[in-house]
Amino acid sequence: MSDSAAPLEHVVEALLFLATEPVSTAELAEACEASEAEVDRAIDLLGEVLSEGRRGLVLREVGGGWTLATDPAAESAARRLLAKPRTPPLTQAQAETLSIVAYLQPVSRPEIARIRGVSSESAVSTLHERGLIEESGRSRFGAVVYRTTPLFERLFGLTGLDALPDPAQFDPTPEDERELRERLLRAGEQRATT
Amino acid sequence: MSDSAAPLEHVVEALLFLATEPVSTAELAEACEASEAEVDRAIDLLGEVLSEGRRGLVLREVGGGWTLATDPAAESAARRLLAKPRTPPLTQAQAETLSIVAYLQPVSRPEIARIRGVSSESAVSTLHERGLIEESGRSRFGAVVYRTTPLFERLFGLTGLDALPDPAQFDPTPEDERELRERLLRAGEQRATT
Amino acid sequence: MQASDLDLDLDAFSGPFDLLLALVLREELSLAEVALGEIVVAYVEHLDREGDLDLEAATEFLVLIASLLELKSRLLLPAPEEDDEPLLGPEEAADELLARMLEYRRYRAAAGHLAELFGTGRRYLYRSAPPPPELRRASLDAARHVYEPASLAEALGGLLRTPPRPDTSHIRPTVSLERRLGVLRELLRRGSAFDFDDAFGSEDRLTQAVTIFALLEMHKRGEATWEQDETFGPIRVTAR
Repeated sequence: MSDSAAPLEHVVEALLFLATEPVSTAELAEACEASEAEVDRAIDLLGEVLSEGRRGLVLREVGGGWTLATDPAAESAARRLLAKPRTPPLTQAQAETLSIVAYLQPVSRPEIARIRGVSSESAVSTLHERGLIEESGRSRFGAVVYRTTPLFERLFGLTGLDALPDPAQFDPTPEDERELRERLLRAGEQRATT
Repeated sequence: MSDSAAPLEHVVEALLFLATEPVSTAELAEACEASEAEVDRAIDLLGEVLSEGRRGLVLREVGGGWTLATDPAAESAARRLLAKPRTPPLTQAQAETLSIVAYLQPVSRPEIARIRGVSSESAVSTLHERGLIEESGRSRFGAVVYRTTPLFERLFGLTGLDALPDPAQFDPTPEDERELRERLLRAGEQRATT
Repeated sequence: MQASDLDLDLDAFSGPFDLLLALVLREELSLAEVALGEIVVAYVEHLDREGDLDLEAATEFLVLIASLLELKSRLLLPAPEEDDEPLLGPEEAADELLARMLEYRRYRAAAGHLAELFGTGRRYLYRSAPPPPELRRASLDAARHVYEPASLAEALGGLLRTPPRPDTSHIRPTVSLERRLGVLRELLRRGSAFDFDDAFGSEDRLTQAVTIFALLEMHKRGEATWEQDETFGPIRVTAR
């Protein structure tokens, strides 16, 4: 063992805390530079400390490896903490992406990128992660298409999609009769070439 | 408290395990449906169990909230397991630039360059890439201004920006300052007479 | 390489650049005796050998050499007349310099403190695994009206706007000294002499000016010489 001072079960606990997937005894042994028998003993000790009801975390054996999980008793508190909608102010990229999805839905990532003139991967994933947009199938060309969610309507105080404000007052050429989608794509292409 | 069976410190430990960002006392209290005083007590209890050297995990107060981290004793095993290289230390230029951003935020590149006396482009971009600073808008003159990120507070173990020491403590004593001034003055006079 | 490590072999001094700086600052070596041009040449030659340009180091060098030049120009030029535009007196100059040094010192010291914190802080590792999705899903009940719908219409309006084509008329082709040096050397390789007007008379003024600079540089390095018998007469450039 290389981290000489620390008992092996402490190091194992730290490793399981950091790992996103279950870790096998062999992998633990290699990382700790210890034998598998030593790791087994450490796992036993740890399992005793982290058995249900003893602490907030429990040691579990799943899928051929070891992992830490939260005690089921904490579930409702976890839901209250984590299921709260996150609503920091939207960045320019997020607001643009969201407005495209809101007004054109369903709309695909490539279309969003063409209209904005830049790849919009990170704005799309943030909006998706925050539950403002969701996947709603695939386009003719096989690309995932997006639409807004009921959470979106709630956070924007909208009674429905038909309550979205008319963009006319912000429209530089409101007299243009063409369809909104076509106009946005055209403007995006022009921006891309300048 | 709603999860009647489990002691609050167990629930708090579980919440901190699940959350990917530091969680404030107020947020914990809301999620646990407990008072902040109760959460404070639970944090005290948890902090005792999770103090350095006691287990594999430690409780830390950083970036305006509470979070769990691995004990430094497990660092090398963790890097072997996750195949993660050690984060490189900051270069002198990066550390100086970061200290200017930390104390003067929001601050623009030209301001940083003025204080350091050299252009600091590459230090700014490296700090930006490493997620320690981020853009926070534009100055009156249109220059991008920077601020530090929550990751900065976490990596530097700061409870918040107000935990930075008063920079005046690094200033020379009045005697040193007077002497420095006299030396400069003498040099200037000699130059003027040559 | 840091600019301070640059090795110098000058008439008045031989050794690393930072030692030269130290001697000048301690006034053990008079700047009047040091040919700053030679330092620049040494640095440019060093860059040539090195091949790639370290921006940080180059910047540091420029700052150092610029301050030396400023110092030297003050040494060499006569003190300004009384009623000239008011320059900073020695006292004000010292104060200003002092204020700047103190400001920089403060952040340099704070940087040391931060680097220490970082050294300790980076040994703690944090969990980055996201919580299970079923715990994360935002609940509709907890959602409140926080965003303004008009912001969406506004963002969309912005996307309908097409930018005017940028005006590029002010952009002029750049002329590099390096390239002009190349052209001159090539001309001198082909014949050992040429007439400036014949070779460059049809170029624009900027190119002509930079070419003259390049000639000056070559003259200094002993690569070429030139003569002009009368003002505005033809210029004859000869290889040496």
